[in-house]
Amino acid sequence: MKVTVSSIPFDPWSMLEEYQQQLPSGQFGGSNIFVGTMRDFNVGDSVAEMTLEHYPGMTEKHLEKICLQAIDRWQLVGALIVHRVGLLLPDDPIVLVAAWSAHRKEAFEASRFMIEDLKHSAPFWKKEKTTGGIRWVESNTPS
Amino acid sequence: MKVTVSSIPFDPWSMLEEYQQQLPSGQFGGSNIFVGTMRDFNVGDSVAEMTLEHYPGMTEKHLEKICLQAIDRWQLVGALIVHRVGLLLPDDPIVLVAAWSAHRKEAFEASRFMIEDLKHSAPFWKKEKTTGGIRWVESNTPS
Amino acid sequence: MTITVKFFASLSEQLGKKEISLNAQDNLTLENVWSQATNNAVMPTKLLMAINMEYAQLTDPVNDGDEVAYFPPVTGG
Amino acid sequence: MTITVKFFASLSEQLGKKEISLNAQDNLTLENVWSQATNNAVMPTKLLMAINMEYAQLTDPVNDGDEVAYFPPVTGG
Repeated sequence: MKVTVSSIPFDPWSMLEEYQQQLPSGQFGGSNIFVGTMRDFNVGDSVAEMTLEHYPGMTEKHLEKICLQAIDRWQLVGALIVHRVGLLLPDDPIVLVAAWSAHRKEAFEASRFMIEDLKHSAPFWKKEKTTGGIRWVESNTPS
Repeated sequence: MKVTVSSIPFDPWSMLEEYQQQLPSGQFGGSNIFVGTMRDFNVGDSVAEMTLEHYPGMTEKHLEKICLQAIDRWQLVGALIVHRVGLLLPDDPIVLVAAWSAHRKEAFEASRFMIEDLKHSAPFWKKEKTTGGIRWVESNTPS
Repeated sequence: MTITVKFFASLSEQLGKKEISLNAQDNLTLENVWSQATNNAVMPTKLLMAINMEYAQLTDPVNDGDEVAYFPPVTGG
Repeated sequence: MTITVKFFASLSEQLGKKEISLNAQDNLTLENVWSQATNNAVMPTKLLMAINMEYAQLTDPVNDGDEVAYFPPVTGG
């Protein structure tokens, strides 16, 4: 498993490639990946930029716990989480979660669990700069 | 949407990158991706290589239908399917399905639908070379 | 009428043919075409079939110029 | 005892502080620490909190050397 909190833009595809290369050969039949990307709109407003704050230390610890839980529960071959912090622009990747397993059902369920737990519990906070001013995002969508 | 049946090995990450670049900027908040990879074991046996046969014409048509259905049902911003045919070795990617949408729920549901429909209905057939000889795979796992 | 008949995967190997061109009388169903194209071979229980690259049923009619295909359960992905 | 208290995001902005070091008496809960660290500010209804980077409850005890944090609902991903 690997967890990265990145203060600079990241490329999900090269991070997936790099991580997968270290996994044991021939063991995984499926991987499921979710990439969250910054849109240029939210709750009806146009969003020009976004700042993501986190709790250094606790955030990484929490993301590692999510990976360990997913690995244990779905017998994963590998798990990866990358999350961006700092100043983001539209189309920037925000988050990447990925799960490698023997079968597709486990890969789908594990990556869904990972993104849901991350959204509900990992200490990150979004502040948006919209045409109407700067505002903190108050809550995540339930699913 | 894009559908590719490839008789040579493909790199899922570069295909994702290339396809995503053409999508409308700022519109998608999430993408969900499933990559199926050849394992070196199946139903208890060690598998050295695999040959994938398809029905040229009908296969592409069916994969396009899957994309169109997913786009329509989940209001996707983009959909991609790549499937390998010919001679495969362990660790070779077999299939890639991906769905881009405004929200994560739709992206997950759409890509799950795409891989399930593909597994149950798209005209592909696997033949495995195991230590015990060559055999046609008789059926896919139900989910 | 003339129709093209294709067989795939294990079925193609069992029958020893991949594709044939069939000169047949009119008003045939997929079931009739199977019998003519295979010399009345026993039909596998899990046979799938298509007319012009769309899934079809045994009782569906086949028309002049159609491409017909028979194949075992699919195992892609 | 000495504890470190951190505030994040909108809460940090509202209180005008990010991190303070608190010299406090023993046997405090997270609720007591909030009062001392914020000069009895009204507690937001949806406040989250942690002790040593693990989620905790208002009634949980705080010990010497602990790092305590208060923050609003999370909005990552």
